[in-house]
Amino acid sequence: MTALDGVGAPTAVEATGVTVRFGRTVALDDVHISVAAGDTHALVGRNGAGKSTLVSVLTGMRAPDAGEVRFGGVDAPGLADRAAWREKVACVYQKSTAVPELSVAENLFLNRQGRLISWSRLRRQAAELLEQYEVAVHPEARVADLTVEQRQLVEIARALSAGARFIILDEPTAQLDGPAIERLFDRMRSLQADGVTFLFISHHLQEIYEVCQTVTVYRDAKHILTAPVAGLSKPDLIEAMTGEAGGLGVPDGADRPRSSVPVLTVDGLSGDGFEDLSFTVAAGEVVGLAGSASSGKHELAETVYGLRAPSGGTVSVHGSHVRGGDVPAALRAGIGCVPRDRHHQGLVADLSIAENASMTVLSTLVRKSALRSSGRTAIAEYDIKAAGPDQPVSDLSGGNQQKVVMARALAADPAVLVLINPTAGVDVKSKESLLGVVDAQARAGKAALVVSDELDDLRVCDRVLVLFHGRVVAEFDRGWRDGELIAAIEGMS
Amino acid sequence: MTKALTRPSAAVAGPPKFRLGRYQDLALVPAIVVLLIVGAVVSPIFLTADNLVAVLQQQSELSLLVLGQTLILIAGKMDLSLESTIGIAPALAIALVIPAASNGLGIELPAWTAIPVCLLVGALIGGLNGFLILKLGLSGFMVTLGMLTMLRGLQEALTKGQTLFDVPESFLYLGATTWLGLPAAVWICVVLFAAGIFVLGYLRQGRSLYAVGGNKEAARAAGIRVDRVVWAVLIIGGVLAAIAGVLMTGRLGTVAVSQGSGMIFKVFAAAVIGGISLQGGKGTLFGALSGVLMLGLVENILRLLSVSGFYINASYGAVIILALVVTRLATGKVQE
Amino acid sequence: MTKALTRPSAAVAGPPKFRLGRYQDLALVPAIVVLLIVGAVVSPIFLTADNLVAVLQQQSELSLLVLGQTLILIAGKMDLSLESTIGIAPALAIALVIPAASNGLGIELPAWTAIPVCLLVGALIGGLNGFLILKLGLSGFMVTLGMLTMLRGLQEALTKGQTLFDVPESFLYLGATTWLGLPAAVWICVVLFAAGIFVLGYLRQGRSLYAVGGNKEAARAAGIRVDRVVWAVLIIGGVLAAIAGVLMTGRLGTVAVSQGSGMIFKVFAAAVIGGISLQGGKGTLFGALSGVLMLGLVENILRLLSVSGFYINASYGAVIILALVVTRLATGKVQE
Amino acid sequence: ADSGGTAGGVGPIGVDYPRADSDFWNSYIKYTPEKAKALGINMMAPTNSQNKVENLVANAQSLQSQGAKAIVMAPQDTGAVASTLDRLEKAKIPVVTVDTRPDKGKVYMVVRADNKAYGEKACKFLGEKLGGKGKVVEFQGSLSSVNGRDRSEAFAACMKQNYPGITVFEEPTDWEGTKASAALQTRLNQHPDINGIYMQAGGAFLAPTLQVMRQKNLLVPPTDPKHVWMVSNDGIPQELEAIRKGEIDATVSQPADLYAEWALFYAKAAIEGKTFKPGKTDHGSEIVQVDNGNLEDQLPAPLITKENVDDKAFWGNQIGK
Ligand SMILES: Nc1ncnc2c1ncn2[C@@H]1O[C@H](COP(=O)(O)OP(=O)(O)OP(=O)(O)O)[C@@H](O)[C@H]1O
Ligand SMILES: Nc1ncnc2c1ncn2[C@@H]1O[C@H](COP(=O)(O)OP(=O)(O)OP(=O)(O)O)[C@@H](O)[C@H]1O
Ligand SMILES: O[C@H]1[C@H](O)[C@H](O)OC[C@H]1O
Ligand SMILES: [Mg+2]
Ligand SMILES: [Mg+2]
Repeated sequence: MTALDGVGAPTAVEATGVTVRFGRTVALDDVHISVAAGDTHALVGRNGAGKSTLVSVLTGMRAPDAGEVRFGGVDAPGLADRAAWREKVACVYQKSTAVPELSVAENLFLNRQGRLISWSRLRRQAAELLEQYEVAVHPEARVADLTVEQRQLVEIARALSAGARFIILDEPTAQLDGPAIERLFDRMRSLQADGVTFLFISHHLQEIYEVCQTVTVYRDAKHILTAPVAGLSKPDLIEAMTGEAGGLGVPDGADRPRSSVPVLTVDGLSGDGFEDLSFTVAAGEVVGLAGSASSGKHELAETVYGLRAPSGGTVSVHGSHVRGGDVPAALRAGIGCVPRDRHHQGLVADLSIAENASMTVLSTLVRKSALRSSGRTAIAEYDIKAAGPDQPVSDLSGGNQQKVVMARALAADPAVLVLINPTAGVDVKSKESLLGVVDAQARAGKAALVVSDELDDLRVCDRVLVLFHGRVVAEFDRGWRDGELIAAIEGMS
Repeated sequence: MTKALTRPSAAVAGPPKFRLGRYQDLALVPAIVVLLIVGAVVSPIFLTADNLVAVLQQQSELSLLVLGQTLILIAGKMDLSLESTIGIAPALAIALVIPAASNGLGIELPAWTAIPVCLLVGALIGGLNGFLILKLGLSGFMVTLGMLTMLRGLQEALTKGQTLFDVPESFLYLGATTWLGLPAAVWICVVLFAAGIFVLGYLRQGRSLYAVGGNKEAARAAGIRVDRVVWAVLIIGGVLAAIAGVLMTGRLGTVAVSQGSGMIFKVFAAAVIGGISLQGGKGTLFGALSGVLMLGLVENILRLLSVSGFYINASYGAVIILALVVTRLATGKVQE
Repeated sequence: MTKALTRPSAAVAGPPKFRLGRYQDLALVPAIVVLLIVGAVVSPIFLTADNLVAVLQQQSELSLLVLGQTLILIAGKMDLSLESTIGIAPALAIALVIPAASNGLGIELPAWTAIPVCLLVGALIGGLNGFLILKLGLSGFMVTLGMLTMLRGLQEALTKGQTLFDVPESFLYLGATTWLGLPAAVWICVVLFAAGIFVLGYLRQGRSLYAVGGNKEAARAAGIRVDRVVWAVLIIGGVLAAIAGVLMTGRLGTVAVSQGSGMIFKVFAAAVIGGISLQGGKGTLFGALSGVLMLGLVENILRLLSVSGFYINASYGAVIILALVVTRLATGKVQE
Repeated sequence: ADSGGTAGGVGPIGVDYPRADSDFWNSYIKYTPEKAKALGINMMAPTNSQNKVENLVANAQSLQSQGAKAIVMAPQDTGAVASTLDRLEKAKIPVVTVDTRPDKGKVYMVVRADNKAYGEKACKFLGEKLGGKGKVVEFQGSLSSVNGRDRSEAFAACMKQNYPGITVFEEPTDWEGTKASAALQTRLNQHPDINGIYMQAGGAFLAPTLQVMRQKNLLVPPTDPKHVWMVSNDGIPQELEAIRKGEIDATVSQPADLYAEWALFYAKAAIEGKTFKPGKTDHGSEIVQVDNGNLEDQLPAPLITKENVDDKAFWGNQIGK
């Protein structure tokens, strides 16, 4: 690798004295960053630390209240000159910047289709690009019809192919499964070999060690440190992020008491992309569902919660049958859910944290003070960084939004939890506490079904069911090794 | 739940509470104050009780349409046909009651049925809109635009273009009586708006409108029966338009074929000026009500000024834009 | 993790079921075919060239407004004031040309300036709307609603409510001539629509409207100057409305104070029936054009049927709703 | 408050104009202050209800609260003013209506021409010229206005009774020129042998009609067998001009000047406490008692043809051009 260790190397981008405020919230407080040309530079920090805000400043989407940005020593272009920015930097934003109604092909070449568009050429180029990045979507598919993962892959392909020499990736891996992440890293390495510079943001710290040479840590809107990755241990990195000493351990709940009372019973259930599945989850048990994107795991979880109607079979909670395809019935039966896409199904962006968090449990008469205090409880309990319970969730950082979705799922104190990628975009510390919540729920006699691509999420599970093309192909008890699980997921067991 | 948090996240500055809701509610207050001052300067009778009460009464029917439309807009739909409902609902109800000789249908239902039938017609229209939109999956804008034309046409067909005069006592009573010095119509609006503000602010069903209008899928995933909410809101809108129809019929003493025609633009204007988003999920009834009030004051002032017919539209349009600018400057918020 | 794992994560977004663009373009074809059959059954002259050409000519002005509005809607805005521009632009241009004795302003510019001035007025109105919306941050719906009223009012003030009869030759020529057997107005629409379809389909600038209307932030991130696009589209809308004004003035031989009044509803109806979303970012000009055609055929058939004045609105509304149902059934797509 | 009130004299009298967007009414608006001055009336700044009954109601309320002693109005929606008239009657403010007769409620005097007579005059003119045979297109006004209905009904009744050989195509237009234009175009395609047109309002239909006829090459002199006989209504200067040029054949002159003059005359008389009875008047008209007990002064509305078009007495020959 061409890692130039900072000193003396030319900088691809440099920002100094950057301050950004949103009303009373200070998102960035006189921070700086300097990314050496050819480097892959990690930016890490807890949810709400200001990472995405810095990204918006570095890509010219937002003018900082103070501070300046230089590319290769030259002042950044004026905000209005979008074309000039695009030449300097390409970016995968944390929040989707695809145009939902347009085709994948057009999104890939948005505003660079050429003067007079030849659609057949565009389609061909798009197909090539998708193939090159091994993104299995049709170039003419409408982006609105893609899954979160597919859309993320399209946006990554777009940014990597834009031809810019500096690329920012803001949590590109939060919604991707292992193989897709690996392909992304391969691609990044080969671009880096060609001299492309990256700024990479992720809450999966092992990824930082895998692809980055330098790391910058922000905490509470301030710059904490910049150092070569090689010289920084993981506990030190976590300490820099959290300000507290001590490593982190994701709770694995191995000491959870077992029970044999079934709470959730899935019997012969068939639906979109899966067929004739039967299993039970006992009180105090956490069951993981793993599988590739096409395995039907998401569809299964969504069917259990009533977001999709089953084509056959039943779901019961505590022995009583739950009407299929009916969310209110599922809620009444005591099922709570973190849906797959927080923007699409998880949150009403313009409503407050309090309102979103208690949406599933509103009493007939809503008292503002009670609403607010339950909002405050959610903020405290899930470690949400916000100005207060009345803040609209659209103002929150991505990870904090995800925590609100978790709060909403658990608000009704459900007997069964259906959690789809529950920790997507959540920082290490918060992930620990969210998984701790899952563990605590199980200890309190609840049953949980965790659908995730993240091994950490699956580690709290007592059992992991692996789906392949809609059927259970393997089941692992606690203590599985990564390799064997991944092999099963890929259908190679 | 356990696992107590890690340390309250700092850096979030300042005292809490950024009450966007409340804040926006008051957005029109500066513009209204300006109008009150202008009015007082323009004409000595402007600030008299009589004049202000007349403004309120004249705006009462519009305000009910705005109330209905606001609920519908918050839930993410729109209903253009309200401006026809305000005509056809009382027309049909009255035609069922009065003798054929007075242009009735010759069915001669007992007179007391007039108001209930009128409200029922409103509810049915709302229900039909709901059916076409939700069950058949037709475009809400187009359905209610088609309905707007069709209902107006039905009224023409029903009455053969004649105005209905023989208006039942119950309508006339509501249109003319005053209770405690205020016209009954004003009281009715006050009560309905108060109820609306309560429901939207404090009842689960009311809050769910915001969720449905803000993000339908998220509302569904939170267990809200989205279709049922939309349907309910369309029916309520229809009933409110029918009530407005009763009041207007009572106030004018007749049902003209064109009753309400052209009102829908004003309805949208009042709602949007009052901070209701056409995108759904946003706004309050208090805001909408101030929108209605603002339009009423503007019209009243222009009337007292006796602006010549040739300049009245130009002034009205200019004042609306000016009011937007004032609101914009006062709140500092870019409008949607 | 190993290289071995890299297998395309299948599950892919289906087969190329796609081509939404094209698909939706044809959504109205079944409804239009039904109308053509009904028309042919209803009247022997329906399918004659004369009649169909008349339909086209009568729809020409509407179609230009729809063209403008469609571009604006795709870019995520709306402009209600187009229906006033179609009146004030020619009125002002003509008033500048004709002598005071014919209700002119007495400035008497040379006659050839009439058309250029008319288009300039349209552009200025679009530009002014853009200024208020983009620079002052006012609500687009409200600004153009205010403008709608204000411009109509200005026209009344300008002409003191008189119809302008003394229309310059250039207007009359365009309103009455035929080229190669088709009215000039129809040719102008054909050319402008063809240009529009080309720009929207094959030029980067045209495609950027979809990006701006579909996701403003994404468009900005992709380097599109969002404000400039919106401004351009508002100005183009104004100019198209002014051209429509020229054609209408030529066809009717006068500018009535109410020229265009009430058209905006039809403009929206045609666009929305034609698959343009009020939410922005969706739809094609071909679709919008079929919407215009459909409305024209419906009107023509009702006219050939000699539906009585009392029933015409009811039939019109009912037919529109019916057409929506037919479209819905034919395409199987839930409408927005 | 700058717009055309006249101070001093009898009054104050409030005037509400019905609309500012038609040539006929704009002539009326022009005449009103002139006539008020001539009659020595203190006229308040006039209001304009822009074709909307809600506005009329609010305007009346506002004129009342500003102290009007009598009010002149022209309710285009003749039904919906009923409760307003009641209120004004209770407040002892006499009302004169112009152009339209309220369907219900008490007024001091209705100043109007007989709109049924317009329809009849047009019918007889066309009937004679066509020799009782042929096809006639009729542009109906808005059927929700009494004028539109009266003209339509009278025309239909007269045609049915006197000229059963003539087919009439009734085209609803809502007083809109575009609708008339489209209807005529379609109808001429369908029946190229149409030989008569009745426009219920020249102010709205004249130019669009001529434009279609020109396009179809149908503007030919009466001697040509292709000639289409056209009769209009209103008597605005452009109609008179068209008659002179031979483009149309006749129009009924609806007396905008007399409407203004006599409406104000009666309003003044009301304040002065005068009373009137049915019978012939001294100004060539007749006061009749109509259905609802009100008095109506039916002013003469002469038919103008090529023969008398230059008569200076027609208001259309007096104002501008
Ligand atoms: N539009 C906005 N309005 C108000 N506050 C905002 C807005 N955008 C961001 N913030 C606040 O700024 C702070 C920094 O947010 P930012 O999105 O940069 O965090 P982040 O480091 O990217 O977090 P995450 O890891 O969760 O993505 C947060 O407190 C957030 O609530
Ligand atoms: N991927 C796409 N996304 C959006 N619209 C598309 C797409 N592909 C085609 N279209 C639309 O379909 C129309 C015709 O497409 P087609 O593929 O036939 O292009 P073409 O005219 O053959 O171009 P060329 O042959 O030069 O590539 C275009 O107007 C375009 O708007
Ligand atoms: O009432 C009508 C009036 O008499 C004149 O004919 O213009 C059209 C209508 O306003
Ligand atoms: Mg972020
Ligand atoms: Mg091709």
